[in-house]
Amino acid sequence: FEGLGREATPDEVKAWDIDVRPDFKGLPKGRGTVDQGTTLWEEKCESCHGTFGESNEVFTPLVGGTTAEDIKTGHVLSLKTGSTPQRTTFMKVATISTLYDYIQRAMPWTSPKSLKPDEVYALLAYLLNLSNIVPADFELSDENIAEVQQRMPNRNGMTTDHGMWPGKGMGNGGIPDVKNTACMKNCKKAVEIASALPDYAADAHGNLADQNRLIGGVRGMQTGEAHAA
Amino acid sequence: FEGLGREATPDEVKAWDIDVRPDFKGLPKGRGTVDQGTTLWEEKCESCHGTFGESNEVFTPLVGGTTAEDIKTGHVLSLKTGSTPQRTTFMKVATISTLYDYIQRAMPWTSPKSLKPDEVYALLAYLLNLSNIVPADFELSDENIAEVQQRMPNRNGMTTDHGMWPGKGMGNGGIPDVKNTACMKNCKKAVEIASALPDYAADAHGNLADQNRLIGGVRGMQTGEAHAA
Amino acid sequence: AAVAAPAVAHAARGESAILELPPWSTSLGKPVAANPYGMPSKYESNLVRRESPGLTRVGGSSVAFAPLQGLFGIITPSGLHFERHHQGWQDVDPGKHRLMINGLVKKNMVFTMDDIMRLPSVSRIHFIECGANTGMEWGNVAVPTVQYSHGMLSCSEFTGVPLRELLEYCGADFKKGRYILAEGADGSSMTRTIPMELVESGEVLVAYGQNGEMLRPENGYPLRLVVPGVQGVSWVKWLRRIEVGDMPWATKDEAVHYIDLMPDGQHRQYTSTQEAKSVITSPSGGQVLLDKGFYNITGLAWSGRGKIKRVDVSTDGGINWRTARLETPVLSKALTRFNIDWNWDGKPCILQSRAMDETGYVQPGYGQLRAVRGKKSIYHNNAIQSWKVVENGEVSNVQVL
Amino acid sequence: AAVAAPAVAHAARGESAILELPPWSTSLGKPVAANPYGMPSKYESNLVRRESPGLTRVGGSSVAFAPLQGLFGIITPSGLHFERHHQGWQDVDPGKHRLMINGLVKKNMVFTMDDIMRLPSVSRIHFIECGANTGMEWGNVAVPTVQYSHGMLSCSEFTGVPLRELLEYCGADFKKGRYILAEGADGSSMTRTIPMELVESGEVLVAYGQNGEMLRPENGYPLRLVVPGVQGVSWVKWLRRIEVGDMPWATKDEAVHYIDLMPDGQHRQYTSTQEAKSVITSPSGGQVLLDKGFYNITGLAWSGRGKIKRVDVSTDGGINWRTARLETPVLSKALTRFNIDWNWDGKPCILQSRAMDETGYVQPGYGQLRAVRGKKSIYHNNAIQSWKVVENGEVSNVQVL
Ligand code: HEC
Ligand code: HEC
Ligand SMILES: [Ca+2]
Ligand SMILES: [Ca+2]
Ligand SMILES: [Ca+2]
Ligand SMILES: [Ca+2]
Ligand SMILES: [Ca+2]
Ligand SMILES: [Ca+2]
Ligand SMILES: [Co+2]
Ligand SMILES: [Co+2]
Repeated sequence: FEGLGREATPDEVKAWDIDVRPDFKGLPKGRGTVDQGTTLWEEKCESCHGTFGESNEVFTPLVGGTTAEDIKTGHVLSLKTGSTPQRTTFMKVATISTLYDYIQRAMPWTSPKSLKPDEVYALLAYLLNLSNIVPADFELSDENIAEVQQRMPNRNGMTTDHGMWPGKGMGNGGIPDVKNTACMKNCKKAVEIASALPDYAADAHGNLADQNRLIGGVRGMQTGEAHAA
Repeated sequence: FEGLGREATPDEVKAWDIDVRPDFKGLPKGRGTVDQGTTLWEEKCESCHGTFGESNEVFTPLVGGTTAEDIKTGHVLSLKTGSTPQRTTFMKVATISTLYDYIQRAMPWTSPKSLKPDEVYALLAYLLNLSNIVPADFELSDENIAEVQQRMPNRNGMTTDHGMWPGKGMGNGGIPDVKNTACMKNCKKAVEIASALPDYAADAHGNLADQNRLIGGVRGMQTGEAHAA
Repeated sequence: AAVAAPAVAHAARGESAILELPPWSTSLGKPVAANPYGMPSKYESNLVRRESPGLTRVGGSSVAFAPLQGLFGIITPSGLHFERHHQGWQDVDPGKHRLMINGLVKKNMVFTMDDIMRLPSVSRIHFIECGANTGMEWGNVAVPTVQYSHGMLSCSEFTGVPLRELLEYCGADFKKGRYILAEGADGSSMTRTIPMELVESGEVLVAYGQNGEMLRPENGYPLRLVVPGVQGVSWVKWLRRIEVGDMPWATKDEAVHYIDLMPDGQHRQYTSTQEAKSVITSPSGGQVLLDKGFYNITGLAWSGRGKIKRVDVSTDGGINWRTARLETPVLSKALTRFNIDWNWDGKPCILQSRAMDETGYVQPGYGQLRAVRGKKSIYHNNAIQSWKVVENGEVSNVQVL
Repeated sequence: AAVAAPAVAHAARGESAILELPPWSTSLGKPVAANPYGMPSKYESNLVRRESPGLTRVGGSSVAFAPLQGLFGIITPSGLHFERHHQGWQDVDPGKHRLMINGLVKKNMVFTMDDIMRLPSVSRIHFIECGANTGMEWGNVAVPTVQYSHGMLSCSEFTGVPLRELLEYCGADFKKGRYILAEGADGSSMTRTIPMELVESGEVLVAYGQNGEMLRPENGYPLRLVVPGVQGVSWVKWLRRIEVGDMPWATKDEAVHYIDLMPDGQHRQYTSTQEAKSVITSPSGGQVLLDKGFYNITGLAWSGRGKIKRVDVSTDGGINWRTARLETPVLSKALTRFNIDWNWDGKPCILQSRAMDETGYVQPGYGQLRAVRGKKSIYHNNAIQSWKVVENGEVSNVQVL
């Protein structure tokens, strides 16, 4: 492709190649304490995520739903029992690199990529402490992050044993887990309705008459305020 | 298609089925003189087409370029010799029904379908007289229109002997008149350029730089005022 | 009675819509290029993208659903393409936009849009479906219409450069580098891991064109990844970087979201393929049939594993099925439009469609799907959709086992 | 020199477009559904429909050309679809619109849009080309860009009802009634004769859908005829009536216009088929190549007689040819996108494309075409288009014999 593209300079690669992998490739050097994190959190994060990462106002809660036992097993038990109504970030995330990468790349939401490495370490330390993964006097750094990984509550909670990875590197090679057959006649005895739309759900989406064309073989139903009236 | 469509009433068909065919099927009864046509023309048509149907301001001229000889032969000779710079309507039209149909359906341009049958006859009489097809004291009617057809200057000027009618009713059944071969190597000795874009034509279409995307492997040329400046 | 008489006489003569010529038949219309870039008729304003109230809390990390209930064919009008952003959408200056390729390559490289648009170009029609499409319905019926139940689905003709060409040009190590990372230029700089096998197949495109023009800003202008058959989140928008690597990245949107919760408490990670699915788009939930009689049942079918082979339709809740007509073209990893005749006798009934793809996979029912995956997956709900019709013609969303 | 130093140092480190993160990477973007009906990026405003100055005298009877120079793939964005009106365009109220079928039928019938949209529906991708496309160039080169030379061309996915179904339903007399008249509801009430053979083939549609949504007002909302392979004027817009008859109608636009003047002074009447044709859309007239090196030559090919079989491209004015890649899908009577690699060495050259359709017909050169039809046809100019490239990269319109 004569004349097309050019070699990237090392500084350019550095400016954009910010990803951090589970094996910590890409992780910047640095360190930050829970205390430093607390200050930063109050300044830059609290308004959206709540003082303890518990807010459900702007996004689902970051923290909560994990136990000391989970930290031991690496499986968040409430995912199985269903005892927690909502899944928090810490209930799901298996890899601490994910959080470092994401905070550095995207947070705070309104000024992404504004945090320095030490700040990201401090904020992550704060969140780890909220989740009781590290103590209050902890300093997180590139040197000890791999150890903390060993305490992530859901670190064993992921499986790639499925047929939905379109490559060979993981999964079962594409074999579907659910099967149906193309039966054409008398396929079952009766029709069992498992769930139907509650009336409030129809009305919660505004007037459906205004969401359908004014011509054609059908019209939209009168719902929402139109229905109430 | 159970439940779909309904029978049209006779009045409905009458309201919309206004077409007039070359065999005069669809032609309304009525009559109108050249004199009546003159008055109507001045009132309703002149402003766009000129007093004598000669105007080139709003559309190409309706009248002109036909001769007494053409009326005899039914072939407009200047179409062959190229002696007339522009083709007028009367130079081209072979079927008088076409004009009746079109004036009734679409003219005057700003209030189509407003003319009564007698008015269409009168206006057509006026245009026929301008073209020397009928005399100044002529009255055109559904009764004599077939005779006037026999004097249309280009009545023999149409052919359907071609391969571009996608049906069997006319034409040669689809055989192309122009042939090329898919030669791949050394197909000719030299490249003969027959015509190239005159500079004024490039500049007459505004600044081409503003008519092309700002990215991609190409840009638009600076032309028009941008080029002159 | 005297007052009513003229109206009756009129009715016998016919409809005023015909007898009194409408204004558009008796006037001069608007000139060409009155709208240099045209828009739909004013009578079509009901068909727009909409959010589902309560689904998300902020518009910058949310979904706008495509109004499938009123769409035809397989091409989604770009103005109605569904939206899903994680940090809002940006109208990126294409003159300043760059694509970097780094990692396990001989030469880290940078391309301008000028460079990319000079490279060998291909055009292909593919569907894009968010992995979370129909996600609100894993547990129960939750939303009234097909816009909200299936509207994170669109299909476009994409134009761009096969990523394979670019990687070969940069001297990628295809032996070690079995994964690539795609990264966006927006605030979220969305990142997803893509298997190299898909890139090698030539199907993955670095695309700039959508339905004949450039991508829309909401869909990643000026550059996005096209990963046919794979959930939308991997089709990274505002694409700024591709890295070749030897392991998956476990980015936020493949380690915290877009993971499927199984009944045993484990999450399936890297579920990417969108399995065969279909839905009747009309008649559908929230619509009312005008009358009994003849209808055309129409809908969409698609599979992330290739072409649609067949679509069957049931009007009795899945006891009996008839095979629908498929419209052309039927393309791999593209939407396929199906249609089938139906005479509604005015009695209650339940409409369903069931897709089969070229691998022989048959779209499952809710019972079958939940038996394996429970009710909490959020992602990849491809169950058979049911629309219940009652006597007054109202159609509503139900789930049939 | 001291002043210049920082810039140099900077250049060595890299480009500011990368080193200084752009605003779209460091900010929150706009929410979903900010535009419920989306529009192209503000950076795309150069790509709009345009009139050719001097071609017509009034905008209500004129042409707006599609900007082919910047389009990709085969689908024309509906907002850029070419326009040709004879009495302006109208935004017809679809609730009041009616379709009448009369003539040689058992029952004259009237259909509402509700009726029509309940009938069996099909979706198909077809090109539409005005018979006058490239008409300005019969005699000489007249216009600078492919927008004006070939822009009365578009391609969409149309959805509608096969006219055959409607005629059968009305009890049409297919034996006597070998012609139909299609009539519009606009001021001009455009009328054209269509052969019954095309209707019987099932290809002719009474269409309401275009690229997934309803037809645009400029393209006949809410109903138009789709007559694949046939010139645009027959695709009657704002369709209000179909009459079945036993002879052609010789309407104004088939007896005074859309007739082709031959050298012997005779006009060919009822020339309707659009014969195989192609054009390179980029690089094309009025464009400037940025530099020498690699380019993707891209263009469109189409035939009113079926599928495109092959497209050859020459860069030496037609002495030698190479076969281009065809993008999928290749459909009957639809545009086909072709692409071919090209390394520009910086020397003058002439680019051409030549289409071949499935009947074996090969697109002719100007010499061949004029030898038979002269220079005054106006309609149906399907000659091979030539673009001349000079050293400074400027591309211009020339005609090669
Ligand atoms: C203005 C609001 C706002 C502020 C301030 C903000 N966040 Fe967020 N945060 C969000 C939103 C919204 C999301 C979800 C983004 C998405 O959908 O991808 C999010 C997501 C996250 C996530 C990922 C959660 C998950 O489960 O996906 C983390 C971790 C996070 N924020 C940490 C932080 C930190 C640390 C800060 C401060 C430095 C911060 N946030 C500041 C709004 C905010
Ligand atoms: C406001 C302008 C205007 C007025 C008034 C007007 N016309 Fe026209 N006329 C046009 C235009 C523009 C066309 C071309 C329409 C088209 O492109 O289909 C036309 C076309 C025609 C044609 C067909 C010419 C051809 O070669 O296609 C005839 C015949 C005609 N007019 C007759 C009349 C008559 C008779 C009247 C008065 C009753 C009339 N016109 C009033 C603007 C006008
Ligand atoms: Ca990296
Ligand atoms: Ca209700
Ligand atoms: Ca008639
Ligand atoms: Ca110039
Ligand atoms: Ca490298
Ligand atoms: Ca009849
Ligand atoms: Co998504
Ligand atoms: Co035309």
